[in-house]
Amino acid sequence: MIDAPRVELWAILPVLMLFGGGLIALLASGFARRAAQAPFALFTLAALAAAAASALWLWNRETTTALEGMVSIDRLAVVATLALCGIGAFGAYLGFHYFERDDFRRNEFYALLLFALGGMALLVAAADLIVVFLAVEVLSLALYVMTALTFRRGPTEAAMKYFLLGAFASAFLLYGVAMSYGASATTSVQGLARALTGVGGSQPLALVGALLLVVGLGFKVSLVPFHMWTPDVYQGAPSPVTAFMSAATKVAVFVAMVRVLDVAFGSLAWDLAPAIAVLSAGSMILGSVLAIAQRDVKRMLAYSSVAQAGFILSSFVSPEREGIAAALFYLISYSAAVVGAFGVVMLISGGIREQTGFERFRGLGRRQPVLAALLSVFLLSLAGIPPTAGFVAKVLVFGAATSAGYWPLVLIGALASVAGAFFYLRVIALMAMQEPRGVDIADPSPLPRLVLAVPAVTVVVLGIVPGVIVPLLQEAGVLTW
Amino acid sequence: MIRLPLVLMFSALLFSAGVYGVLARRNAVMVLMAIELMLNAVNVNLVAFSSSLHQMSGQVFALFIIAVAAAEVGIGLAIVILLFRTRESINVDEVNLLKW
Amino acid sequence: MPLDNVVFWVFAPLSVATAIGMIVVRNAVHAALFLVVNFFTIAVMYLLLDAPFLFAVQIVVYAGAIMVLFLFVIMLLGVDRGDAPGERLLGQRTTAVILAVAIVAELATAIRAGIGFTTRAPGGFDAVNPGGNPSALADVLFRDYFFPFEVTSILLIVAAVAAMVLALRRSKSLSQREIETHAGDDLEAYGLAAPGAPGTVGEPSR
Amino acid sequence: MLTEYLPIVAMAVLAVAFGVASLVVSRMFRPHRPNPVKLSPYECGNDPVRLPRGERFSVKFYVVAMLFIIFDIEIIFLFPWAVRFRQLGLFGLVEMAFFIGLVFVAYIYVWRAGGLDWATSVEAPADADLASDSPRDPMAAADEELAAAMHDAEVAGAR
Repeated sequence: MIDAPRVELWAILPVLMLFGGGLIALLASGFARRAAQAPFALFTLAALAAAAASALWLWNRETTTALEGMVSIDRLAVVATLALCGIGAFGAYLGFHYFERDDFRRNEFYALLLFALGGMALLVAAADLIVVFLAVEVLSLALYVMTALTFRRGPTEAAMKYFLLGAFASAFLLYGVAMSYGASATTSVQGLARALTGVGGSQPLALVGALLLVVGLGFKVSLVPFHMWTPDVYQGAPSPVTAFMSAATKVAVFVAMVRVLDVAFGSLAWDLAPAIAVLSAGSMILGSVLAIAQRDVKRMLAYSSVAQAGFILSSFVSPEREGIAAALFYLISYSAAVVGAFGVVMLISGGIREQTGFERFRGLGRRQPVLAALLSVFLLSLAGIPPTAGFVAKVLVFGAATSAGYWPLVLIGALASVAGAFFYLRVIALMAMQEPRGVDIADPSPLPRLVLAVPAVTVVVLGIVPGVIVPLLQEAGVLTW
Repeated sequence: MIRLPLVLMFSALLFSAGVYGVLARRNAVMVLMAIELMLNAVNVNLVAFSSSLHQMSGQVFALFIIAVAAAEVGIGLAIVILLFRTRESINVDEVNLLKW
Repeated sequence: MPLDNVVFWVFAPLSVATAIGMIVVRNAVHAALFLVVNFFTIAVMYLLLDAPFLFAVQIVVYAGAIMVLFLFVIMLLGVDRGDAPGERLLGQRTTAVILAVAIVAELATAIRAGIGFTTRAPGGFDAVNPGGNPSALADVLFRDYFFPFEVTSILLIVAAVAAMVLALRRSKSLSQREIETHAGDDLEAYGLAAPGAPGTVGEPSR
Repeated sequence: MLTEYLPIVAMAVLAVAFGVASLVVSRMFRPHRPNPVKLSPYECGNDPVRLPRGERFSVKFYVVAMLFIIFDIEIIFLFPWAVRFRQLGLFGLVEMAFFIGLVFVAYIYVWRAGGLDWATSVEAPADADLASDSPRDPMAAADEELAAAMHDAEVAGAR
């Protein structure tokens, strides 16, 4: 009898909570075909709370790998899972409000949201390239279906484009994993690191494998040469799905990139850094420039998220602890701002048939002062203006890049953020100084405004007092697996 | 036995044929077929490495890829059918409601 | 052994030819049939690389199930009238060719440089396949990779949800209130409301 | 090593040869006089079911094909498990029980979501009631929606 492997289920407790929640929500949506959405939303929030609690419990577990080396338990995964649960909670509430307003009943939305989050929580804790691939597939498939959930023409096209380019990216990701498997005879991140440092591994194959992995994951976080799908999908998808997708996918995939690039291909860091710097610079410049030319807020936010991905990637050129902590801080502040911004856009755009052109935001300050104020805070943070967390994030990221000696990248980043500030402030000016036109179809209900105040407060508090979480992130930056 | 680089070159050729297929074709179903071709090229690559390294994990991974590809095709074609319902055509170029 | 090389040099060009055929041919059904032949040639490749179980799986899953789905959708949507000839994007084909050739070149150099460490040809598999391929596969699959195996079931569940949510009969999927309050151009696609019906919101959305 | 597969190759060649031969021989000797009645799709005598624009047959065939793939993949994983069932022991049993249990959840959901309901024909969409909020009889809901839509059209026409 072959001895049974040790199964440490406690190691992936958050993932089990999320997948379990997803299964229950799925069965409930199967049996209660016409039930009201409120219990589903509440159950989703409960599952997210349970996952966050179990992630916190993992904080002071000793760092190791579990389940035959497939999953790793470390503080990086815990911080990322907490951020994902936060984003998921907002995604669930915004989705509930969005579907409730037009009484468009799709209870499977909550099951899909939980499955996507489970895939992301697994991705941030993955210690084996096979688990990375499967987690990326689970989260992507769930997101494709969520994008097409309202069957209107826009969302269906967005889902089609997202699917085609997502599958294309997965094929590249796979080819990269196959090459690195060939180079090191193992798919585990730790084994790869050991093989590449020793004589056994074959450097050229591993380098191609790493580049193909960066291409595959670059598609998912919409870095420049692979960002073509982003504006169409962010504009086409329903706003709550866009809010959840833009924030959560970036957190999950960037944390996976940290693990893959810093640990698995650590020894190749010297060869990979120039490629990463080029990708980051390209994303920063093109993202900001293209965003200026937009007449639709969602499309502008899509291009701005391409630029933000560039900023986050610029911290990857320094693989030490400080670079990872800067990336984590940037991810948290970016997620809070972008989820809030898309939430406000959803409230303004008038339900399922969304109109998010600039005319919709003209003179918003007069008609919806609260929404205009909230959106201004989020846009200020995305632009990186001092009182908000976006500014601190940019400082940290550029600090990490300069300490790694990539000061030209920082220069490009500074120029890009100045250009970026222009199109963010233009929207704020549009809301404040102009006269409103057309009928006001903004959503009057007070509860969403309260809910969206939470990310606004986080963004401001993190901006003024970043010391609250920076030391924790420093600890999370220590990577052994 | 066949030499490993030959098989790797063969799968590289298939992979690039798939890449060309995805970029050049305009019919959504044909793009999906090209993606399947790329996944098959990766499978051949993995099995070749598994055979040359005398390990089974390459073949196990290829099995997972086949399972994932099947689920992915199912969802892709469901979206294609939905697209056809709302737009009468699945020509990827005509899907430009959200253009620039 | 000459037999393996002979089989390889027969099936490898055949599968590359069918792959290119699939991409070039106009009619979708012909492309699908090319792909089926390609799947069979790749299945033979697995036989050559000592993976008989994958040979069977490839035929059962790819040629048996996935291609059925492809042909079904082609027939369902009648897309077999073929592609509109001519090019929409400027230089779409040329850039695609350049990209494909670049990838082949890059991979070729990497393979040429990288294969230094395994100079010997892929050896026999009897050392690793004691009880035959499936049982050796089972030992590794259900012992070392048991966790990804369970995650695959989650993937199948998401696929089932997708099939139910997206593909199940959807002609009247819009809720009743939606028809009354948001009668707009989207609804014409469903042939439910005449254009310009009451309740269109403020200014036209397009 | 490949020689052991020769019988399979021989059988495959024979099968293909038989198929092709029968087609060729019948093509050579059968009369060729097509007429519209013969060319219309045969549906056990009654005239073909009218379908929404552009689609040749109902999509529920696609749903069945999709479900077939999902459970086909499940079978594929069962093959190696069954071969090594004895050696995998209790751990293998529990592991496969989880896998089968999870895919069974998918099956229950599909059953409840109406994926397997074959009886309801295309014209009376079983899920019309899914989307409408009032939990009334599905048939009534479908007619009401149609009536509401027609009413909209007349009002628009009258204006």
